[in-house]
Amino acid sequence: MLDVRHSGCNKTVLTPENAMSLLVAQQIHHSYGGTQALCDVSLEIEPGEWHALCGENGAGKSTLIKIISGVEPPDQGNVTLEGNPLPMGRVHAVEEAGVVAVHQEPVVFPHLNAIDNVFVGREPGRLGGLWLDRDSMAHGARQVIHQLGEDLPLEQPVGELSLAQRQMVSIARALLNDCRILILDEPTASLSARETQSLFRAIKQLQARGVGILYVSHRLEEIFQMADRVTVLRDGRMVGTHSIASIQRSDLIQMMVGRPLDASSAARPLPREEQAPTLLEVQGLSRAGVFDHIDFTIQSGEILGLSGLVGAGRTEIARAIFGLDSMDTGSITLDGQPMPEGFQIHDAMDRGMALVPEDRQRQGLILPESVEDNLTLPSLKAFSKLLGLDRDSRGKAARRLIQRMGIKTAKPSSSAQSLSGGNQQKIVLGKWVYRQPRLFLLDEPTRGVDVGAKEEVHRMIRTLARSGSAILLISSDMPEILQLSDRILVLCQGRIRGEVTGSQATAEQLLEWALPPERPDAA
Amino acid sequence: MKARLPSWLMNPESLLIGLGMAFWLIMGKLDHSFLQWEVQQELSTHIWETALMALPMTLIILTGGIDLSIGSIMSLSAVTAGLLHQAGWPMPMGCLAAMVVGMACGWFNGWFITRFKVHPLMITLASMAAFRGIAEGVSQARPLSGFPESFTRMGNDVWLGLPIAGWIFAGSLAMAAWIMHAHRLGRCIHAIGYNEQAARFSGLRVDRMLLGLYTLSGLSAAMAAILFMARRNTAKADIGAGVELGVITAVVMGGVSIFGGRGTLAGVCLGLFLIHETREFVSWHWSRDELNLLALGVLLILSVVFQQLLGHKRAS
Amino acid sequence: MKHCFSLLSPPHLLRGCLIAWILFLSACGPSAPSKSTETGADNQAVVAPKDTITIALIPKKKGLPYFTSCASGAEAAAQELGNVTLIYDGPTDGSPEKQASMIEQYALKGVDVIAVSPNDPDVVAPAMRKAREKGIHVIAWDADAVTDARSFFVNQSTAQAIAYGMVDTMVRDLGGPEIRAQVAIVTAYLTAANQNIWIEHMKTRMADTYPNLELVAIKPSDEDQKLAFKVTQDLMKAYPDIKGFFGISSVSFPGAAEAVKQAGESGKVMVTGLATPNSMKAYVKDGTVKSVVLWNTAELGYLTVQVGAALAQGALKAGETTFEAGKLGTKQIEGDHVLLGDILVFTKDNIDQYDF
Amino acid sequence: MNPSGSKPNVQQAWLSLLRSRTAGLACFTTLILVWMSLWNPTFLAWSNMRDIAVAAAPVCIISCGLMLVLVLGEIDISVGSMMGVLAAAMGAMASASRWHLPPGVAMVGTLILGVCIGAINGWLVAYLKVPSIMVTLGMLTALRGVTEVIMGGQWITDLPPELRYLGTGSWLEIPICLWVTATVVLISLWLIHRSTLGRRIYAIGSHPKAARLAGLPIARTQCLVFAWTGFLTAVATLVSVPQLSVVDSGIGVGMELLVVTCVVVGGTAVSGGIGNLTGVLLGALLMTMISTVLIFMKLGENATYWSKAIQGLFILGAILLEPWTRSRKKP
Repeated sequence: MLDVRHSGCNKTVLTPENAMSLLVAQQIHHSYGGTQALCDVSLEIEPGEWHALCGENGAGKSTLIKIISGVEPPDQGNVTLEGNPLPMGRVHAVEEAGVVAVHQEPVVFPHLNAIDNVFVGREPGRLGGLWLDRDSMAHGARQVIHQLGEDLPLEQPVGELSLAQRQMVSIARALLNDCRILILDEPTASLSARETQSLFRAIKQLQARGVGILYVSHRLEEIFQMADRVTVLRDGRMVGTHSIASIQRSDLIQMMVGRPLDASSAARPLPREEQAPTLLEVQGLSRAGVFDHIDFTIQSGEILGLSGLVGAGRTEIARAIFGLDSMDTGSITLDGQPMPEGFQIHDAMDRGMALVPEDRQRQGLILPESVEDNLTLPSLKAFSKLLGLDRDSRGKAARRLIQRMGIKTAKPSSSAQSLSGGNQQKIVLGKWVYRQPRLFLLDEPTRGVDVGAKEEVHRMIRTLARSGSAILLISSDMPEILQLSDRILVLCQGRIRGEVTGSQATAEQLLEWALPPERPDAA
Repeated sequence: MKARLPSWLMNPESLLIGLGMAFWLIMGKLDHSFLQWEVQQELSTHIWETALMALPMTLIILTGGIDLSIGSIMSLSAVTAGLLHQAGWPMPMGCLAAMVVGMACGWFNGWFITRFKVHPLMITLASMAAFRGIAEGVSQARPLSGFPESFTRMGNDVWLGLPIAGWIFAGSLAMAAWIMHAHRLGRCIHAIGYNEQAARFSGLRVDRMLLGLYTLSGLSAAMAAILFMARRNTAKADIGAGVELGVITAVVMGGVSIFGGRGTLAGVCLGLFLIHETREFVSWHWSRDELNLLALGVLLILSVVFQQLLGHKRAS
Repeated sequence: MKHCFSLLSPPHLLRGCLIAWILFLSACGPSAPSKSTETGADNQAVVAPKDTITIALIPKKKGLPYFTSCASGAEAAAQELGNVTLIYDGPTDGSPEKQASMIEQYALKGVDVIAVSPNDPDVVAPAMRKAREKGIHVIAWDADAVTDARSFFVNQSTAQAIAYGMVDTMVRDLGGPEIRAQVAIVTAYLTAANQNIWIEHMKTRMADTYPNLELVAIKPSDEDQKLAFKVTQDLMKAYPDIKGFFGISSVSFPGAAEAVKQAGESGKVMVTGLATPNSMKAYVKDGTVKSVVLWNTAELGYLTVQVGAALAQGALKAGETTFEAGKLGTKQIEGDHVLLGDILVFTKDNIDQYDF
Repeated sequence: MNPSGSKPNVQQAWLSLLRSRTAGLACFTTLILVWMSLWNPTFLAWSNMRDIAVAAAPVCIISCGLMLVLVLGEIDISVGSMMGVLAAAMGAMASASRWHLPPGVAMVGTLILGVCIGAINGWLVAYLKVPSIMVTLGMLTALRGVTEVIMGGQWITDLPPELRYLGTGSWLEIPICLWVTATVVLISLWLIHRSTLGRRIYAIGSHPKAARLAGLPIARTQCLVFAWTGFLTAVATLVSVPQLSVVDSGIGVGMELLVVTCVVVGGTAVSGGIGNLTGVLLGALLMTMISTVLIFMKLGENATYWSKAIQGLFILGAILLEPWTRSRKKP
């Protein structure tokens, strides 16, 4: 019966294994408006296979996942599960059939608690669904979260949990169903190393039960560690599917980017020789329950890495230095001058600070506005004249910035949301570059950015440091922090656990410092 | 998708212009006397106050906020001016005091909104009742009239073909247009409306700007109150009742997104124009006030539905 | 600088405006010849009496049965006279500002007579004066306007007479001037101009003539029957000795009566006020309300149209003392008040004879 | 999962309850009741309590629906005018001088009409994607016009006794309208806490984008909630309008603002996802109680003119109650 069905769609080259494939997506075409997002993409996943999906941002990974999981119907093509066609464009029916997706952005409802979140849309009910079975919901949720090896407060609104915990809830939601195919779109982007490991353990268990995994990640080391096969997309087209054992890291990158990467970029920083003047001095910075007695200095031209688990207080420290949040005690001295009591963002900006926030879309950009508007937003005052904005010089400045940052955009007036993640990140960086700040606070500057753009951002950070700016780099991406930092501080539960010069740091050392000493995860 | 209309035809402004044209055609066919200049000039006196308040309301809605209390601020300012006039103050000083009171009320709204981070809808819903109540209390609900003729002339005189109130609106419009298009504040207002958090992260002084906008809204309500007093020669605690609905209707009809960010002053002017012409024409031609309510409601819904359909086509 | 202006008018807007202007001209175009004849007709109206007279009858609030019954009388008069076109329209929400706008519209439209029942004399006065300057006959009916803003007032009853009438009725219902009693007023809005004038006169009447009546509260019902009902309920409990309620708007009267009835105080607590007989029939019959004071509303509308038509035709001039009002016979004129005459008191015995 | 943590969790729950707006409102209400009973003990009399409850009944009923609309992240400001139309339609259907339908038919007709108007609102919002504030703003105006057209300048003064019984009758000494309100509240409690639909409403309001990815039927839910609000408005009309003998054309004017105020004072977030029925009911009770309290305080005549200001400040206080304590907690 299976064979009969398959023989009908003989267009793609079927290897003998295909007949046994769990999920087959064939010749998917999809376009948004005028732009072709996917063109003739085919994919198959075998039972118990860990199948990685790679590609730069905008390559069509998320679109493919949306189509397979039923969020959107494709323009053309079909998806079959064990030979049975999946209902297209109907999330609920697709989930019933056993294909469940964890989307990049955690699908959680902040005002509901973890139990409701896990069950929403498929609540167990008595009396034909008229009476929710609260007890079995609580039981089921507890079980599935336990399966993930996590400990979550189940009754608390999920919005009050940390980003990682929310991601866990979202994954638990997917695991709840007795699924055949589990799709994970960058599930580890906001997870710490330890949480990543427990997630992987849970996935391994599923794999052992014969569940097929479709896995999207920018972290190539994860792919090489875990995956069986990898499919690479570029510009909405298939580049190819390969067994992970048969390819090298550099091959994979080249397939994704379409060109070989600059080898020198992977080089470790040289130890800094000359002693530059101290630019920022932070002393005794504390806020109850968030961070405690933080002391450090940064010199001009230095890149200081701030490492640690998500929720260790890294972002909060950066926000406090930038004047976004208040602090209980502590002093911040910039260039020998202490910041005034209760200073605001604009004070910090006027003294030459800049913050690239962790959430690009929500905090960094005004998405519907144009590239030009976004690039010039913090420096509008500089273009203000008596009779209003000087549009000529503003436009000129924007064009210069676009060129300098290498932002790929059709024209300065196209909206920021039409750009890829990497280019968006370049805007967020670029809007500060114009002000020529002396201190950059970079919070996850390459999160969700594809390999090529990541390199460019790294190069830019180095250039900025070379030109004399101090940089505080917060990142969960271990290779990134090791590559870039002159010196690394490791935070754990709001305290500085250790400090090491960049050239001597090792990933193992950083991780050890980052993990809480005794009880895990004191949330 | 095949025959795509040019982009300048696919925006709310063009739709409103189209609707306006259709209206004029219908009006011209049904009752051409309505389109005479003198008639239009005189009837225009009914819209200037609403129009004046619609300008800051546009800016506020663009930032994602709303101000329901303008009608009540109108009454409180008017009562202030009226009482001070009775107490022997010269009229200009009374008006000045009214404007100060209006600004104070607006500032009060803005302060609560920025200080406590409460949704503007909630604060202005409460202050709407409070301000009118205070106006009723201080005036003991009495009418205050008998203003000097030099003052009431302001409400009735025509200068260069436009009533004084029209010139005041035109001046305010020019200023608002300058702010929105030529000044950096305009960029900031759009930015706040689209994404307040990102605006804060970009170092914009969001709270200060909101405070300013709500104060401006209070000021415009006070100015509207003064124009009303001049036109109708009376000040009382019940003036401006329900005016906020008219203002908001005009603004949203003009294509300003109630969620903030998107919208233009040109659209709002067209919205004001369309509402004004509809209201006046329906009672001019059919003389049935209940039809007026029906027509306005249906017009609002239809225009928003059309805008939505157009917007949808553009997006997909 | 140049950018300021170029941006005030985005290109698409310019194009649109151009098209709009052309269409506007085309809409005006065909009307050009007929426009001149129209204005000619308008001039005629001012200069000499003409065949058809247009009368705009503006009530305080459209949709009230009281005014609807007035309008039916007015319609009868218009049909009787034959050459009168009657326009009956007013604000449905009773807004004085809207009423003033309507007066301005009718003045522009060039009607011959505007008859206004001002909801707030101060607010509508400027509009009425403007209409008079245009040569339109402006009269007040039902409630008086500012004196110099109208030529005649068709007076069914002055504010003072209405107020005194209500107080007198209350005293009579309570059992005479000797009886000590607490009373309360349930008004429309605290800012309602007509009601406030009545309240002033009622206070004077109570202070001067009936010192035994104690006015304990004046409460607004915001033109909401439900609120009038609730306020009356609360007042009865807060002031257990209260003996009488004045419901001085058309919704506060039935609201107050219902509250008294549901409290089981019918006959013990008196309710009086102004209302049309239909809405009060039930209460009059069960004894909650002993008497309802009103006038013949249809005749009021009838007389108003008669006066308007006579003014427009030049048959009525200032200074006359009598007026021939069709089937109503001769009516007195005192100063500039055309008097309707008799007030009607509806009681259990006669209320079934009226249906309005 | 956390056996040792169950006790602190309970404690924490209590603490957060005490800090919540609902608790604040309850304290506020109790305070007023105690204070008024000292001022004038008759305030606590059963008859007064009953009358306050009866006055609050329609507000409570509509609030039950509007709260869900707000939780969904939408708003409905047309309920006042809807009530006007429904009252007029009910009167016209039942009145002997108009259509003279049997009272039962008039009742069912009113309910159906309510559902229909609500469904139109919902359809425009859900399927044509028009922002709800604009749809209902338009409806607010248009339906008022329709009311006037139906009324035609005449009020309805002859409601049949069967309909009047809905408003004035009582069963076991408790007015019918309170029984109806209790039923509506029970149904709403079930809807919110124990039904799939309720979970969906909260989920959609909490994060619409996530709801789309989770495959929740967003449009259908929106439509349903608006229709439900329409239905409840019709129920409120049926139990409150026949309390009076006259159906006038001004019924429900300003109701939308009152109900929105109650729902918002009750702690429902304007941005969706949060809403607590107890808080909303307390809010409705509090808002209807103010006018009675002001009358029982026997303020002098001059103070009468200040009553609206007092009401306004009262609302302001109730709204700021929670954010104020929240901001004080921060250093």
